[in-house]
Amino acid sequence: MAKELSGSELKTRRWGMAVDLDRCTGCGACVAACKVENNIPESSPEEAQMGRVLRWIRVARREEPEGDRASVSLYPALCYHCGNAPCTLVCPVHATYKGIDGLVGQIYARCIGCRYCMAACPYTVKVFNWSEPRWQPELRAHTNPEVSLRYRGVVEKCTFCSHRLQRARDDAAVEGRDVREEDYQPACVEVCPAKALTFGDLDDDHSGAATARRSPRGYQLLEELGTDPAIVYLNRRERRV
Amino acid sequence: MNISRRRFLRLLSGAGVTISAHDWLFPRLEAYANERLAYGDLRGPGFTSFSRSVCRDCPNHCSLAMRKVDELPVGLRGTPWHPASLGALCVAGQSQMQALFDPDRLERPLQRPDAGAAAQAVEWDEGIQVLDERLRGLLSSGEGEKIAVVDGRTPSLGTRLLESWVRSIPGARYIPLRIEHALDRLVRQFLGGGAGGRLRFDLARAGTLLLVGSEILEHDGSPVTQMRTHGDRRENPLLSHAPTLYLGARQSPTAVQADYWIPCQPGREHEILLALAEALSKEHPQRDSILPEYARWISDALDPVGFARRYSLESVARRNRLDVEELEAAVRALRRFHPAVTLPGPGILRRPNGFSDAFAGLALNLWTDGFREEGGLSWGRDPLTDLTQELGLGPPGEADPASLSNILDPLFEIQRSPVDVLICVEANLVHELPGQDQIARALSHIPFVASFSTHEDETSRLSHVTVPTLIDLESWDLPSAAWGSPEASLQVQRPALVPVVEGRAVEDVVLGLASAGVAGPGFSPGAENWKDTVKAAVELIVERREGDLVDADGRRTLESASASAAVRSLVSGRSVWVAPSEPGARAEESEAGAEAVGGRGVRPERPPRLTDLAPNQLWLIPFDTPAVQRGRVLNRPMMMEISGMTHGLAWESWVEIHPVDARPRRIVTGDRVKIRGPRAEISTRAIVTRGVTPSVVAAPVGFGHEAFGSVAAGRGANPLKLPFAVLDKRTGAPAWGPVPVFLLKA
Amino acid sequence: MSESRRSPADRDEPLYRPIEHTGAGFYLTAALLMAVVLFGVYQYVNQFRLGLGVTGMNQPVTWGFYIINFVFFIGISHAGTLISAILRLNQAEWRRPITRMAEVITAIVLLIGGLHPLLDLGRPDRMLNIFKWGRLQSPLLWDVMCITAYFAASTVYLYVPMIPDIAKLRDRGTRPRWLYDFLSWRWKGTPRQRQVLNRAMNILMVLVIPVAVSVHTVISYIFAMTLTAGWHSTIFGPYFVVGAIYSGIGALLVIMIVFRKVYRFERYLKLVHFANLSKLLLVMSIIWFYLTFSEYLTGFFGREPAELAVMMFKLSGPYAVPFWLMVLLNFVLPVAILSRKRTRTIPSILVVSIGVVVGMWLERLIIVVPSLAVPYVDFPSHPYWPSLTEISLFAAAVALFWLGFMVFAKFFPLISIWEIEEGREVAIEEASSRIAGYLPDEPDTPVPEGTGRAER
Amino acid sequence: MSAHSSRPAHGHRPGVLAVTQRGPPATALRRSTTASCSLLLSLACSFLPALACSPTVDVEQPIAFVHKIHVAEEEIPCTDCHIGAEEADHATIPLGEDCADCHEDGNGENGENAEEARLVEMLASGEPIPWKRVHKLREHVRFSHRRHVVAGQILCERCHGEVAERELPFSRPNISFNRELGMERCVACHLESGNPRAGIDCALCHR
Repeated sequence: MAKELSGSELKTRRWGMAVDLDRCTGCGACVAACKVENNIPESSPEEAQMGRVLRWIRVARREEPEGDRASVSLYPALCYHCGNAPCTLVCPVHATYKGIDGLVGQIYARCIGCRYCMAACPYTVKVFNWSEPRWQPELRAHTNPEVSLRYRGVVEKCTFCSHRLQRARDDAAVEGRDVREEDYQPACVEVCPAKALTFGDLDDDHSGAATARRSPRGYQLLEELGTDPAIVYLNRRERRV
Repeated sequence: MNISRRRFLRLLSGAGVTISAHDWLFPRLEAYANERLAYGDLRGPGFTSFSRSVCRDCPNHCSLAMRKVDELPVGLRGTPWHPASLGALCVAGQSQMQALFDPDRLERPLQRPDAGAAAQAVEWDEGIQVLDERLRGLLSSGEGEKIAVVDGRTPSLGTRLLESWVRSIPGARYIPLRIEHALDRLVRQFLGGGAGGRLRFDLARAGTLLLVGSEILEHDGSPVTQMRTHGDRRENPLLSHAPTLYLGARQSPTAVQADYWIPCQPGREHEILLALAEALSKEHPQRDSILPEYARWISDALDPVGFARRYSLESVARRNRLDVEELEAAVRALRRFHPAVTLPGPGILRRPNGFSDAFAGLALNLWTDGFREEGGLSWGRDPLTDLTQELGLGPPGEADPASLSNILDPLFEIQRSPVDVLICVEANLVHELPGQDQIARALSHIPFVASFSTHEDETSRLSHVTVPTLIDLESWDLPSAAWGSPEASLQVQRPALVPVVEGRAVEDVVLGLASAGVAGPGFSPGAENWKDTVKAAVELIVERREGDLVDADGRRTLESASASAAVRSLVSGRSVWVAPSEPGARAEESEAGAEAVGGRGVRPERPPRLTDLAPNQLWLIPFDTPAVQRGRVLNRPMMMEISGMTHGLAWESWVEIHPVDARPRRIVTGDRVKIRGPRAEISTRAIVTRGVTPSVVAAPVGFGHEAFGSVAAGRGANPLKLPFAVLDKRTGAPAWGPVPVFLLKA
Repeated sequence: MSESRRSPADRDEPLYRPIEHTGAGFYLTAALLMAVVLFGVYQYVNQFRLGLGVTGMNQPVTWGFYIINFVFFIGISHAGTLISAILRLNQAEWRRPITRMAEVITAIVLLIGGLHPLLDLGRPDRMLNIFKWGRLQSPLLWDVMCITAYFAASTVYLYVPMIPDIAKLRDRGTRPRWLYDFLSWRWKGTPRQRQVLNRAMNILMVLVIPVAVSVHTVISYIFAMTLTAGWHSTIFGPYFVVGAIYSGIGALLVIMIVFRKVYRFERYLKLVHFANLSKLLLVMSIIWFYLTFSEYLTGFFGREPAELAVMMFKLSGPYAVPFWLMVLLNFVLPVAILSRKRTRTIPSILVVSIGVVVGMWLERLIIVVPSLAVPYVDFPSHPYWPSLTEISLFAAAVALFWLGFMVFAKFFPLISIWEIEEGREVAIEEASSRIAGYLPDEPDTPVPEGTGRAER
Repeated sequence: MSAHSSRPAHGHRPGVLAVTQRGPPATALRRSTTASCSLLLSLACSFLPALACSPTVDVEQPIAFVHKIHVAEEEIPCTDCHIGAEEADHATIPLGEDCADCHEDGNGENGENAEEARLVEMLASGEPIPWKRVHKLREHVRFSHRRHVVAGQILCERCHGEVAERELPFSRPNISFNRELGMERCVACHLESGNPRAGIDCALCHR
């Protein structure tokens, strides 16, 4: 049974991720895991051809020409849950907002579909439901009940599987303790075969993610924009994405 | 207020219309809303449970946990205690639910009066009856050699059952369709992780990894192991600075991860390798003894001076438009991080090109001697090996890797075809092998073809009877050991849910046939029912390996007394792995494996030269990607969407070409192009990238299904239409190596 | 015959003609435009039902025609109020036949432009969320406020100077009488009424200018407040305002020339009006070019990779054709044609101003799309092509504009009759005395105190 | 119309419609306004049902279950039957087997009555009892009973009112603040609860 906790006893955290690009092979397992966990329907071929694939995490490919060849890099790109999130600044209706523990949330029931946040996001990680998502009936019945099914006209994006955080918080509350780092992991991190993704509390100096952040190999994507993304990439090679 | 009669009536009718429209509209809208809420309605309290099964998309056999909320399956997760996957799942493995609920799955057997004719759904017994009659006829006339069975499934107790059933018929042939060949297996063994995330082969001492077109992260096999091993290698502090060199035509994910990419046009790997070897061997104490080795393969080597000149780093670099510095860096890396490991890729071996093959083996032998001496290569022990006999399935036949070519080669020469009945079990020969039209033609000349498949695919369209099969998540089996696992593990594949399609397992069909008398002497499986057979097998294993029982969770050794409880839990509860009693007992196999790599005893053939390419022609190199798996997973919409992700494509195939080739043809990214080979023409989208070398067209293998469900059919193009149907004689793997093609803008 | 009924002394009879006589041409044109509008409505209903999937927008290019047209139409709206307010404030006497048309353009186009963000919403049914849950931090909300304020101000600013004309129509007994009866506010033309009218106009004039400037500034803020390369620029506020006025003048000229021809206003809209306006157009063209140049030069000189990528996408990439066409239409053509008196004829002015309107639309296209199509990170880009829905809604918007203008012209005079009269009656004297005031004083006039001290 | 009167605040309110029907003074212009307004309103109505969260019509339960007997007289704790309340998101309606635990022999502790006889009959048939669901959450809401009951230690009565006194089966949602079951009420309670976990972050309650 829960003990009464005063506000100061609850630890605030900043959930974040380290992506080790030396380990990431671009296999796409994270993408599949995300689709299953977060009920992301497949686009129709016609929509896909127009570039309207719904995807909260993708494997991006960067090609830097070096004469006749290019140095290619592959990296997973997802919502960076910026500390200073440009998308939350411009939302006219508080549908995307800076929530607990540093997560940038997206509330579909509120969204009016103006797509301003998509235009404002320098990382191009938000996706829009251009049409009513088509679900094969059998698969729709087997979607994850913890995540809502979206509908046409709203913007969506990676939530760091915040429903898992909610579960972890509930469990912790029932046991009268704080959420531990191991209680909560997004689906992509859980599934990565190369263990390229590390998830944890960036404010906790001992967590894997925070350690990775301090690594000399570490850097943030578009650091210069000052968005303070919660995802840090690690790359020992000179080429960076 | 004064209201005139007219106005009152108007208002009244207006209100009436509004109200009735509303009353008409509202229930419909509420029904609509409720339908959307029905989701919530279906669910109970929200209790989560897991049931276990095994993914058999690849030989890795990752353990799965199907997550169910109120008994409704909602997703798959890996289980952290599987020795090879450690909780990870690959991209294809996670899409299994979509295969499960695919509306295009076959539910009843299909019968065709003639191969290629319209199919007609028949009752189960009727479909099997046809097969029964055919087999019985051949059996009674003693023409067992006219029966052949191609099995495309990964090894398991089920494949053993099928194998021993076939082998019990005198003369009948059982052919496992292992697209993976000996070298792939070696790669996997070599890199394959062991329990607890430790590498089974200590790559920390391997120094440089030289990959010659060996796309360890991409081609066939077990993505999870490959990815994870790669990750482990990177994590290893000793290894994190050991360079990986990739020699090949395309910047595949493997090449992306390698520290050096030496772009190399198809067919010229040998030059670069020879240059590297020449530079290295200058300092090698055994140079004199090495040279005769060269001499066996290269006539040039007889003239050491000419050889040295011809294969000096400078001249090779010039001929291949490379920087000498790059090659020198490679040599430095190889020398510094000695001993280096060379892994020749399937692309090299599959080509009828013994030369590079041989050299790759030579280089491997040269630089991995250290490991060989220490017995570094050893095989895990597969508990199923001894089991089959005790289960009454007879001794396991020696898997003859060449048998696929033995059977298919005559197929191509129709007149000599000895096969009357061909049974393809989850083996889509027509789609997965190069030279589709040749294979299709060969199949059409076989009097009776039966196929077992979840979908109506290209092969079943050419077969007389198609029998539906179950998906792994809804059937019983004992999959074979995880690849590369030192202590071969055993896990029970159980139905994670009630079968979605009312069907029968392949094994049940086989057992049914056998009990009706369609089997050779000596085939006497104890049970008539497949589920009972599996249970009996588990019972046996537990009995024999009581002391070795390891709990799946805690990896604790169980007390012998609890063995029966363990059995129960195996069948009804959670998976258990059995540790092998004698690890490394099959050392001789490792010798054989290394021998295969060395490639001795194979006649060298001329490599395709660049001069073989007519002006304007390009090399087509087909490649594998884990999200396509040669088309086996493309019936799942998710895979259709993820496969082309990095290029921004979905539901489509593509070819990668270099700007140098694209410019004169006025091709830009996204254009539709035609690729005309000597035997066929395909049309797909072009991606112009500097990630391939010039004069190369790289195409993913697996798209372009003509059947296989509505999701897969008609999407993209299959590059395997272009190469000839050639199999690598030694490995039995199809050779889909470079094909000279013309590229045109469509 | 109507001439005979009215007093022959009414010199401004041609200005009443369009209101009182409706030809077949009107109905035909209106029907045609109505058809286009209705097709647009049908397409919108389709979009409402099926979602924005019916448009051609895609993942990186999340804003397309609707936002382009939004910015474009709001830009056009600056034709009116701002120009007429500035001209009125300056007491430019040649403004008299122009102001009304300019103000009508504003009101109609603002209405149309203001609807465009709604077309663009994925969930138009939740549009009220903006008011219910609005966050003042979002530039989109500033926009909502500014546009509503501007719409209110410019409608009033259109209506107030129209009251005396409505009263004239009422007095002539033009039908529908109730309309003029209701709208004329019992205007009798008493000195008191005139005084109130003048004061109201003066207040509105001063008020409407900052509102108008704020509107387009805030629209530019929608873009400039994001970090997106090509948008994140301090110059965007003035750049948009200048562009807006520029396109507004262009649209005004087109309208003037067309309606001059159709309604035979040659006596009222003389070459001098066009010459003056086209000089203004020329000046705006040069200012526009100056700002464009500064914008692109700073972007180019800094060589910031993302900025440069967007710029190259415009200069030499897929958007090179619209870009250089824009430069041609917005700068080369106006300067070449309008800077010489010989070529400043009405047909050539028409060509130039149509060119400017098209060019300014292209400018909006070039601002909105390439920055989205070339994101910072590697994102597979898909070309943006508008779908039939978007094109037909654009056509519907343009048609609605013409239709609105025609319908307005059917009910109200397009040229301010009372202001013309006032011009005839008092302005010449007023202007000449004003001009006399500019001239140096005669030597015998005593020097006022203040000036003397200032000089010391 | 009356059937809809119980709809929550965000639902369609008949009153709103009535305003437009009253009709303003009859000018041609305003009449057309009326027409277009009602059209717009009926259009607007088409979105409202998507927000519907509960039946708007009284539903008839298969058995006239009396909470009073079970809760007040027999003193059975709520969570004995609504097992999900402490362990899961939904409180759940008990299964037939749970009823059968007490009613198996057709003789409840209070003696047999007609309703109980029907229950026993239904249980004997083996079919699940066709209870009609009256509580439906809107799709975008994540409401966990466990979170409120166990972690938040909120008593059932706080939201469900005096169930113990209830003699009729539930034909309508019985949330004590049902008529205004909207976000405002949730937020108000969260704000005054003083529990640091009961924040007003959107993602706490929105899926």
